[in-house]
Amino acid sequence: MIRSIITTLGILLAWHVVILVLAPPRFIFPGPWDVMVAFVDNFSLLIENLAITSVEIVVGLFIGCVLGMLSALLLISFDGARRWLLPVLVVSQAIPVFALAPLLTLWFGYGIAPKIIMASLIIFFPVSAACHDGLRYAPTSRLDLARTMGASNWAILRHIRLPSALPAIASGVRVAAAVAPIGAVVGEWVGSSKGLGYIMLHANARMQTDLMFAALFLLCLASVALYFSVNRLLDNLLSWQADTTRHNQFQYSQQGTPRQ
Amino acid sequence: MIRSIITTLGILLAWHVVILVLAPPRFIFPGPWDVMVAFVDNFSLLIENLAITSVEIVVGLFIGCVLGMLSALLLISFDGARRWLLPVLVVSQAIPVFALAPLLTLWFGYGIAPKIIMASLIIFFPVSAACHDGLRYAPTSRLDLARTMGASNWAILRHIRLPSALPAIASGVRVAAAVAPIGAVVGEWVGSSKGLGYIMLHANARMQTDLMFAALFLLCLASVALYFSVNRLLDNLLSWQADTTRHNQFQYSQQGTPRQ
Amino acid sequence: MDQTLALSIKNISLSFAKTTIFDGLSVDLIAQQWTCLLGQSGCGKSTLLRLIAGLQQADSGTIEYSEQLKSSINNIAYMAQDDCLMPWLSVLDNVMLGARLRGEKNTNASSKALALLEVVGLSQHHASMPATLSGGQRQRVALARTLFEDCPIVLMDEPFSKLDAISRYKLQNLSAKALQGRTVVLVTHDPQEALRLAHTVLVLSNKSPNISQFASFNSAIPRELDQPTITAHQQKLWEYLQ
Amino acid sequence: MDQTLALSIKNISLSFAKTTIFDGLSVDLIAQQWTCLLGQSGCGKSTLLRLIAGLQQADSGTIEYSEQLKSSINNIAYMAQDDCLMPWLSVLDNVMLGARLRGEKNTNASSKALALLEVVGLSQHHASMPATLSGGQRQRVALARTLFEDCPIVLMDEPFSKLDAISRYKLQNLSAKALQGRTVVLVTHDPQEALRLAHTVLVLSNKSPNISQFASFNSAIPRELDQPTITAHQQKLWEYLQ
Amino acid sequence: AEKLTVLLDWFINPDHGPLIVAQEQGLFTKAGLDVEMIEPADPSLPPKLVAAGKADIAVSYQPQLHVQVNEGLPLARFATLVGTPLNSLVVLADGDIKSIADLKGKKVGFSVGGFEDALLKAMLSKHGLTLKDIELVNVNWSLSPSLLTGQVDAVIGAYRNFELNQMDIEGHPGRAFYVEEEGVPIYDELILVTHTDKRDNPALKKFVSAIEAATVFIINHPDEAWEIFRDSDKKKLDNELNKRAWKDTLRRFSLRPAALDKARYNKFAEFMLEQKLIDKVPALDDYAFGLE
Ligand SMILES: Nc1ncnc2c1ncn2[C@@H]1O[C@H](COP(=O)(O)OP(=O)(O)OP(=O)(O)O)[C@@H](O)[C@H]1O
Ligand SMILES: Nc1ncnc2c1ncn2[C@@H]1O[C@H](COP(=O)(O)OP(=O)(O)OP(=O)(O)O)[C@@H](O)[C@H]1O
Ligand SMILES: [Mg+2]
Ligand SMILES: [Mg+2]
Repeated sequence: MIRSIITTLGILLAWHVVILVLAPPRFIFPGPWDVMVAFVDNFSLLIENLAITSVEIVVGLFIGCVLGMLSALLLISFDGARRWLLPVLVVSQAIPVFALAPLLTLWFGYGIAPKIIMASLIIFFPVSAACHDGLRYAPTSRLDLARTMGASNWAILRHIRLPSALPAIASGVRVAAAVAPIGAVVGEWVGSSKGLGYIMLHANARMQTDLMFAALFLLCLASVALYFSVNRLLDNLLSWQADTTRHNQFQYSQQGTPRQ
Repeated sequence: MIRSIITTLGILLAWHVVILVLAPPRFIFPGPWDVMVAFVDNFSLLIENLAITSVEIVVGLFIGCVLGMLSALLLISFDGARRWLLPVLVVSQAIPVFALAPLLTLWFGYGIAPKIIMASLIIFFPVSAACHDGLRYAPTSRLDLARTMGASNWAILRHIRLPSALPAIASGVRVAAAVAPIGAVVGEWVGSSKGLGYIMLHANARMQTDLMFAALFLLCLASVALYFSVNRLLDNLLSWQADTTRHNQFQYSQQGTPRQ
Repeated sequence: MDQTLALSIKNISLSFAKTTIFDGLSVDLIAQQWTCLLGQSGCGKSTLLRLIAGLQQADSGTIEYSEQLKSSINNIAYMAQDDCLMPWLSVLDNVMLGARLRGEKNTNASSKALALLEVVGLSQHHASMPATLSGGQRQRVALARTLFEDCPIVLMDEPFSKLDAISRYKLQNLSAKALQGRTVVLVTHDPQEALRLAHTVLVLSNKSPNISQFASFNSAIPRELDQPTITAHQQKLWEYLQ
Repeated sequence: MDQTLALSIKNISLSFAKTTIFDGLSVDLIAQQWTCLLGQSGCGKSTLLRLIAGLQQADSGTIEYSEQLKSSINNIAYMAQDDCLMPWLSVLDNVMLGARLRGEKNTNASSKALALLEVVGLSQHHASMPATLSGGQRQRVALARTLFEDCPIVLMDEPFSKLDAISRYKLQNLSAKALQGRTVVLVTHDPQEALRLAHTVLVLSNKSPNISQFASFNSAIPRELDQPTITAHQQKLWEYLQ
Repeated sequence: AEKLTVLLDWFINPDHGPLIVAQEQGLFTKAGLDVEMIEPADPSLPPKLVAAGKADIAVSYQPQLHVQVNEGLPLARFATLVGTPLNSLVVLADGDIKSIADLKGKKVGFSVGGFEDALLKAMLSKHGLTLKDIELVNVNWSLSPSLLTGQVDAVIGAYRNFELNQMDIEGHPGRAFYVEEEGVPIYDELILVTHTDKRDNPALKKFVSAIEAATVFIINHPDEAWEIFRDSDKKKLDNELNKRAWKDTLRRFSLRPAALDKARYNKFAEFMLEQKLIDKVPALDDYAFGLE
């Protein structure tokens, strides 16, 4: 908590320094103070729209992750599926929003649905790919053991491959959590009258760069909050992993230890 | 090769079926035949622009991966860095193009540079996150061994953590390869007169949906080609991993084996 | 196939990339008896066990299982050289892994597993995670998991190698008791262990013929260390191995 | 500190979550001698080795290293219970891992490593990847890697546990020769091994006092199996352990 | 030759006719100018870049100019490209909306240009409606598709020379309500702006003269001019839509690009103030000048 406040202050400071050093025009890159003013002036507007975008992000993240995992399961369960489905997934990743946008709005209208779909779509592939890689590389010895125990393919998937893949899946979900906000915002460009993305687009068109940056700032805060919540959740789920691996620096254990 | 042709045909067929069943208006979702005609009519235009976009994709992928890995190294090397830098990275991921576009054009002009920066930026985070996770979770036993051998932190990073993280890094690079094309296309929104993204945007604005889809089709082909090239490259680099893990289905070894 | 045989390995050949491991290996395993497998490091003992378990494909040759074995599903328990505990499961859950994998809704599975943990001396660790165990403790969990399976054929690859002499002695006794009436193949590097537990002692080697029978004994197992079977054969086996 | 001591462990206490492993453990290790450590599975032998190697932090107490040790950098070679081979390096590169990690540009490192692989009987596998090795072969690579380090203190955690009796015997001899003049701490479960190789035999236990000295011998190592030191103490040690 | 960077407002289209024709006919070169034209993807970007000194001239819109100046961008209009509004409210010709009054309770799509809602508000108020009586939907990239597919009942921000033709080609002709006939003061749709510090740049005069010459040529030789325009980038521009749009755009080019109608700007500024799009009316001299 303290740290995030310091980080926020740090970013503000860095921002201020950039303004001082590079002196970009205010209507392209306003200073923190201008943005603060815009933020306070438009507080209720921003908060309202943040709420909408947050719903899109969270729902999109959830759906994208679930679908990504399911598709990874599909890919791994049916060796045939993998060969045919993988190119389709890759293609799905390369389709830019504006190509899909008209189709999405045609089918789903201008409500919250296309934004959630957009957010889900953007995170779908990273999750699916990470899961798939994780599931692929289950240690042979575990698979062998399970097979001698008379486990069905399904039981192996559920009880061996899936837990073995959890660290990789967590990696994918972490990326997804960081990417989901941009998915929702992009979804809002496609057509909407609400949400932070819309506010930004609108403010940008009206040259209200300070308001745009205020909305952006809020979006960034939301992203960071989401990321660290997901991160903590995953760390808790994967506490067993911490025992066999170690991330922190090596600690010398004895004062008398002869090595420097 | 054969497989990719079959896949392509399959996609075309599915596409045709969608057209037949849902009958969306031609200016929203044209049939394969219309697109084919547009493709042939605009062949040289498309190829020219594909070349430009390809350069952006490949250079962006390269830069994004290198920067992603470097930042992961930074995060892992300096425990302090991680706490402060990670939020910044997450934030970097949540900034929409149109907020960055003016800054990028302001600083880098209208050439190919801002597109490459955009593509790199989009790729940067997935690679960095995957690397960072991989580096974090090096097995304790390997780190301990290296430490008793009098290895410096740097040697441990280079010779132990990095190879241990390679499977995770490969995962990240695979995702990056799939995401890079969209990065380049989005980069072309920043303002350009060249590239497939520009063609698509242009055609979209003109409601030349058939041309847009022809460009899209080309982009998808390029994406799939890139993805599978990268995939093959990584598999070759990581051949040692295949020995300890197994992806394919279990094979019964003996005809007389008593289990079904 | 002879009714007293559990399975019969016929003329198996197997090579990896450069090296030939087996070249026409044939051997019969007598049902309900302990067969101990010795041999130099790297001669193919683990590979043979994997072949029997159906985890390794031979280049040629067959393994014939007895009719009785063919009829049931879960009939081979395999304890690999590596303990292979699942790091995300507690010790207790690791022991019950088989039940979980087969989806057995058996309420007494956990009491059975606890009893086995008691036997291997780890009941106070039943809730620990594998990462917090010592090497020998991990091996004992793997042993308990193998015993839990309760299969007619039990394949064990150096199951006591990480245990101190006392624990090893105790667990040999316990295993002999628990696996009475099962067909057991035990890979070991300890000639004494082989002589204590084997009805048949086989020695594997790189050279053709790949396998040879050192001796077979009829006396009940486990044998005491001062029993004549052991004292008489110890020196002989040592020399035989060389 | 006494000049003949390599290091001196003073009043070390250590507990994990629930269990106390050491409670005021003190012991001196005599320089240039082999100390063998026995004890029940899970009593803390590996933990003690990790403490000495500086890989584990004690709750209280100190370890004092001799002046000579303090002055050099790479002075402890540690062979863990688990072989810990790097899967992406060939057998030869695994043996030379230390040189690589210290960035030593020594051209004869690879000939030294090859010679060690010859010694442990794996020279024809020098280019193999670890994943293709058997358990005992992996352990021998780890042993070669430890010998390669050439350190004044060598800590070995059950280095021969996966080897057949013959290979074990040979490698005990070889190690004794190679590590002459080094301070060696060897964890083992095999009382015979301890009696063959130890100048001092220590027995660790869960109960306080955590450590006790079973015996110390002055004769040269390795001792032959029929030497009186071994035959006379074997039964005694067995009983001592119980 | 003196280098001039011109940022267009959008992809090259018939609205840019005089610029392209001047370039193709070498009028700029003759005037000693080396003109580079750049297409952006976001119409709000060019004015910012000119204001930041990264380009000399931007193609922009009069209503936006008022907003930009109000937000403190140092920009000034020095020429007019299209001297009437192009913006219009478009509905399907065979739909049930015959008058703006019929919009009550309907969905109106708009592309975020920044002031479409204000235009709509003015148009609605003439018919006794307010923005509350309709539902505004941002359809961003796709004005005609959203209309054609029935996602919305009308769109504001459609160009009479462009979207109408587009819809016609797709077989769903549209009907346009012209903003200037429905309560919005008349304004210049496309204007050229430069940084206020560069208003004395002599190159501007040469530039506008070249445009004026090109415009005259276009009016006099519409078919030849079309061919010149089309051939400037045949691959992208040679299509039915551009051909038709060209015809409809011709008569809207400003014949006196350098001339400034001060009353028109002041009147529109008042309108913007009324609509609360700007919060003060600045002195006209500060943001618009003609080239004598
Ligand atoms: N990280 C940990 N968390 C909790 N308990 C631990 C941890 N590491 C070790 N222990 C406990 O410490 C005790 C000693 O472990 P250690 O590995 O030193 O035993 P050991 O004497 O080497 O046994 P073995 O002969 O089986 O290898 C064990 O009971 C083990 O459960
Ligand atoms: N995947 C593989 N590729 C190549 N060689 C292999 C592979 N697996 C095993 N081998 C080789 O097969 C031989 C037999 O291995 P195996 O594990 O069966 O030996 P083992 O008798 O169990 O030895 P140990 O007593 O050391 O465990 C070894 O020489 C090993 O190098
Ligand atoms: Mg083996
Ligand atoms: Mg141990």
